[in-house]
Amino acid sequence: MHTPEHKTDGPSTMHDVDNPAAMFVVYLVVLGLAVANILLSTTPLGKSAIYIQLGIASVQAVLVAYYWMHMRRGDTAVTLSAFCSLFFIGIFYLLVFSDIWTRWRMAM
Amino acid sequence: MSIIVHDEPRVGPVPPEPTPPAKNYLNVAHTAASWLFTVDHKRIGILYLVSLTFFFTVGGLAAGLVRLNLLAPDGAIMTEDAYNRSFTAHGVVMLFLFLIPSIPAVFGNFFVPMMIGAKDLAFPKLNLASWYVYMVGSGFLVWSVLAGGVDTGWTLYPPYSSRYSTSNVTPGVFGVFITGFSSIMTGLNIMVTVHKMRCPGMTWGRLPLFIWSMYATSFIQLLGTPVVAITLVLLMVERVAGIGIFDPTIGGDPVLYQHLFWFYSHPAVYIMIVPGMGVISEVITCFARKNIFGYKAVAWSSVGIAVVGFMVWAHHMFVAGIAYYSAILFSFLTMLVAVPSAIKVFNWVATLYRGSITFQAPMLFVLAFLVLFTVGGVTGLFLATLGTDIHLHDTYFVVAHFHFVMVGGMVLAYLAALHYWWPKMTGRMYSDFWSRASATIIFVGFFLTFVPQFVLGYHGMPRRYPNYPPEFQVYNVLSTAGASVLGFGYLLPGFYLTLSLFFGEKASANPWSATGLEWVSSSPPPVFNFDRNPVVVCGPYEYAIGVDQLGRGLPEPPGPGSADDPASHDGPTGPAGPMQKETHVVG
Amino acid sequence: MNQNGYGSGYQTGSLPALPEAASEVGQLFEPLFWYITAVTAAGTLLVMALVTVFCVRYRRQNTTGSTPRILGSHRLELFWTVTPLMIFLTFFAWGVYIYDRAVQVPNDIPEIFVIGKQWMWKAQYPNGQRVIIGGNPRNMTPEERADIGALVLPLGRPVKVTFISEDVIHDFGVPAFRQKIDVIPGRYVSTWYNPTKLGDFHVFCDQYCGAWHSLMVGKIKVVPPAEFEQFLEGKGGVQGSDNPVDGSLAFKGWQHFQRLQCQGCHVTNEGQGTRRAPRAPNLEGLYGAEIPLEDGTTAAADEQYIRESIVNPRAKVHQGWKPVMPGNFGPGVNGQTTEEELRELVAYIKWLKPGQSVPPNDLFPPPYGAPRNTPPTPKPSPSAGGN
Amino acid sequence: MSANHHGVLKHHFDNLEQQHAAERLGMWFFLVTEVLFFGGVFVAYTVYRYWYPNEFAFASSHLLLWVAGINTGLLITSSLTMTLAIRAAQLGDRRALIRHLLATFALGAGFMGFKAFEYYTDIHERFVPGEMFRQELAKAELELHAGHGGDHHGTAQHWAVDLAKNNADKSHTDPAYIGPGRVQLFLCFYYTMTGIHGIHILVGLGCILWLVQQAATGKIPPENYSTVEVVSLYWHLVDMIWLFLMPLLYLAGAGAHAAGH
Repeated sequence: MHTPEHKTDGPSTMHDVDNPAAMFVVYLVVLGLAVANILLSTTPLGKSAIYIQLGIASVQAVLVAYYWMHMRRGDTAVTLSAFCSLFFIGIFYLLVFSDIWTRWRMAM
Repeated sequence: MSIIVHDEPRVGPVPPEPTPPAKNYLNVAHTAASWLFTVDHKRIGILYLVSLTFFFTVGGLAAGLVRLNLLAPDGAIMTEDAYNRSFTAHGVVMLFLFLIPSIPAVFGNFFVPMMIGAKDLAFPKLNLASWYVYMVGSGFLVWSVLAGGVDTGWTLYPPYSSRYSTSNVTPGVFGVFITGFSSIMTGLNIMVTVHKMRCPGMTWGRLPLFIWSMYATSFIQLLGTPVVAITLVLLMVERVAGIGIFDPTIGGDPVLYQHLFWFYSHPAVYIMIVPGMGVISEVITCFARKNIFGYKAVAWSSVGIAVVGFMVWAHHMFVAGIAYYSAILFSFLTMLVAVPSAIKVFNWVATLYRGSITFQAPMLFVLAFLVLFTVGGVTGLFLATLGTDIHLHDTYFVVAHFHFVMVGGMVLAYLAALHYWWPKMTGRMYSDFWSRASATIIFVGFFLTFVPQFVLGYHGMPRRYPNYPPEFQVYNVLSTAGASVLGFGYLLPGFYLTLSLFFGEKASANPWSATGLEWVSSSPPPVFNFDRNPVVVCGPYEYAIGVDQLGRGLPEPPGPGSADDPASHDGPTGPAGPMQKETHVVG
Repeated sequence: MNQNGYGSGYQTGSLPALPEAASEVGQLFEPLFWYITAVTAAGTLLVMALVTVFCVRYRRQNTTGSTPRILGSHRLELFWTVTPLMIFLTFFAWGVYIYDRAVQVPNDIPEIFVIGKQWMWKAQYPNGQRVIIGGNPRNMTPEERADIGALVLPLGRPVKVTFISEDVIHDFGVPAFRQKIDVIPGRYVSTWYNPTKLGDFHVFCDQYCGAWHSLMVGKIKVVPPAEFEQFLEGKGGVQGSDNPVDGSLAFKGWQHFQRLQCQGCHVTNEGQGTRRAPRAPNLEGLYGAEIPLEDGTTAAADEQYIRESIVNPRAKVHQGWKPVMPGNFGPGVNGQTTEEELRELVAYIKWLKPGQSVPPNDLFPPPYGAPRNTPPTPKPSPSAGGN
Repeated sequence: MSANHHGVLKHHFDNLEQQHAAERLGMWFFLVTEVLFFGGVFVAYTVYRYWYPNEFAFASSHLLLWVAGINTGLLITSSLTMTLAIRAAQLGDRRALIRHLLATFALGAGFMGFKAFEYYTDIHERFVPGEMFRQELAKAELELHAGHGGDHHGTAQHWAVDLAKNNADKSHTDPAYIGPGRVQLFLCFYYTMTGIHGIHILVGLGCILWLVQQAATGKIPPENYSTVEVVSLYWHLVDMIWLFLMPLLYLAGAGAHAAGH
């Protein structure tokens, strides 16, 4: 059981400061993925396109969260809260769709 | 079987009564501005207490109108339209302006920092902002009521609320939307505070159970409230624009609104009741002079309720046109969420075992809670079971069940908290006799009001009915008679608590001889809560050994302790002495 | 009679201790309800008893003030986690069984269609017959109020009921059948009933639907199957309405009666409200009566007589009336009716019961869907697309 | 201590580490609520998209994809400059901090500018649910009956003409029929989701301006860089939500359209 930390105060240490080159690489990757996403929509993928596009968006989101939002050096509580939001969104989707998928609908 | 546990805390001497500082949080300043612009969590708690008392009265008056009107089968005092507006006002005010903020905003604000040994909540300005946001939101609601009221019921189902109602739905919904942000702010503040502001030694395993329940509540507030916020935005868009995503004429599905709404509003009932459960754990241990039975079980059942509570919402929709398999799934999940509540009740009862119980007002409220909450809980099972819900749904059975949990449970827990912490908040003791009388009257009045409603519900009387078949009149009259007793019971604390402010005996720092950190500082507490930064050395409920969380001895507990009372000779820890105390982990 | 639409003459007086369960599902409901009641009551009483015993036995006056340091018990925790869960699961399983019976509609059973709207219930039978089964009487004209009937169901024969709403969400709840179902705009939902008891039963709208939600009540009338067949043939009275039921034979006959201007001569109510003297006999109570004829004999006014009097009106003229009726109302080369229509006309005349005060024609309630003289109440206009 | 000297440490915290951690965690918890806030409308969107894929693809293909593409680029770039602003704040480089913040602001404002243009175009084309939609569609149907508007084959043109053409020879039960009501349903989502997102951008822009003012008056010393970081967390989340709105709203129909709709 861990005790709340009470470190002495002081400014952040240098290893917490982002490396601009690394940030720029992340930027290029995220931007490239966005372009890929738009290009993808011009291909005749049909229904499966949306899954790939959302997959790409998720990769982008993970990159942004991990590097730019500093999840890589965040608290456990930060990681947990991120996972919690995803978990509950997942529950929300799953249980709403437990209704939608099995519901009998009239053609209107 | 019993075993000795070797990690017994060292017991210090009973600390002397801390000298009340010249300046406590109440008398440090007296101007209106010092209250309205305060960032002190204690003063904000008091602000909330005053606002909530006001809105509880408003909601109670609306309930009184509803019950009076039901005296006659055709409506005794008002038209159908006025009745619809009254019960909507009752529901909206009680739920959004009283029950949801109640314990978190008043006692959470006031006592979470004190119980974990912090000087304040993590974001004091945000805390003040939450009160203002609450007041702005309630302002919108009051506006909508004064301008003629809302007649949709608190559930605001479209398409009635979006297209058909001619009442002031938009300002009403906007008010609810805004108060949601207040709830999020309070929850966020409490969660961060519990994570980051605990004093040295206050590990998760030593947190008082009230903190655990506040943590679970805040968790629900953070995850649930935004969903209802977006739902209400979509509803307002639909109402204002005349077209929207729940509109069946363009292919929208009004049942989807119910999914979105109940995804918050079912967990919201846990926002209301879980803090109450935390209060019960605090009070029952103190007045039984016992360690809580099964600390981990009680703590984790709060978290379990918070998590599983998000998976059961569609049990409000069994007959609302959801899919067959979905209904079965939700019925099953609902059975799971009933279990943690049962665990809590059994643990509380087990805590009483071999205790040394006294019956001051907080304890009476807790005992009433135990009885009423149990009844409220088990009647929920009728509604979770598919076969019975298709009859009982939307009848007075639901009304009675809900009030047993929310009024019999939550409001009594709120009153227990108020009576338990009143000396700490105000520095004054209230009338022992009148407070016990009030607890008894409320208990009796409550039973009389709501038991007849179970019968009505079983016979099929629908909720929200100002007109009903004449054969239902007998039970309605009984219920209204009970409501008048209940209303009288609620008036009493208003009187004796107010009187205590002026004439009450001065409270000592620890009048109940309780173990929590909030009792370490004087009553009322100083501005920054503690004279010295506390360092916690043991768990929250060491009544058996007789030490508080700082490891110091406890003062004499109150009670029937006259000079003839053996307990008063033996001292709080009994003749055996703390060091020889057996520790039982039965089983 | 009270004004709230519950009518008089049924289920008045005091509430019975146990409400009657009048359908198959309703009878399934009762054992489960009492099972849950018994189990949960036992649990609640156990808790209450323990609290009471502990409060008395361990009160401060009885104890030293010293308490043992009991921290908990894993075995007990496990016990009171698993036991309730197992019990709850029996509720769940039994509940699913009944739910399954209640919502899975059997195949090949007759279907009744019910429309909910603010604030009334309208039913349509398989043969097209329509009836208002309840609603807000305060919001209706006296004639519309007289038109309120009941949803007539046959005893012991399952029927499927399909619902839709015209405006907001309603709920069709029948306490005696222990069933309710939300009635949703834009979507059909179905349930089924197998009534097991004769009698009149409440229908409540259980989903809040606006100002007169509490008056959106109705009546279900369970009748023997034979009577149900008669009802479907349009013989008035069974469904409880004073007027011919929309869609019934008699109702269609009434429409032909209007079309053929019969009421111009067969003035009902002795010309009341029209200030015209009748030129032909009053037809109320005609069916079944002995008609005195000009030649002094009498004729039994059965279906045959009525038909003959329409097709060939001068054959048997009522004593005291001039033979003014044209002969072209029946079927034939220049005839104005077909044989089917004639049958409906006969059904209407049969329906005109003695002593029944039928209001002048212009006060008859319009049938549902018929063009009205008064403009309908404005409603939010549906979108162009509509789907 | 220098920190207290600057008055950065608030009275109720023990030290700066605790204060920064609390601020960061507070913002993260707030972001959780934001995710759930948008989650609600995403769930609703998914339900309708599952039911009405054709209509959603049709409506989506009549939105301005190039505007959305430029806006995506602007937001991603603004996220980069925001990250660089944190770095500047940590290093105590006040000029760079203000520069990066202003760049972020400019990019965000550019986003809103394009957004405004897009709304203007949509409203100009009367691609708005409700009365406007009905009138425009009725007009297009009339024109189609009169024999106009059938000449531009192959390219997407005015939505109402496309819709009228598509439905001209189809019954309501035809799977290729595009229900106008459901197209409006998509538009409800389009306006609500982008509208709420736009409000979030505006709030973010306000926060950035506030940061600029704080930085200019020297209230953001390196010890207090977490103020910038907290705002950046919010800004990144708003960016991230756009990354999901983009495929859901703008790309849903593009593929279907190219596939020869």
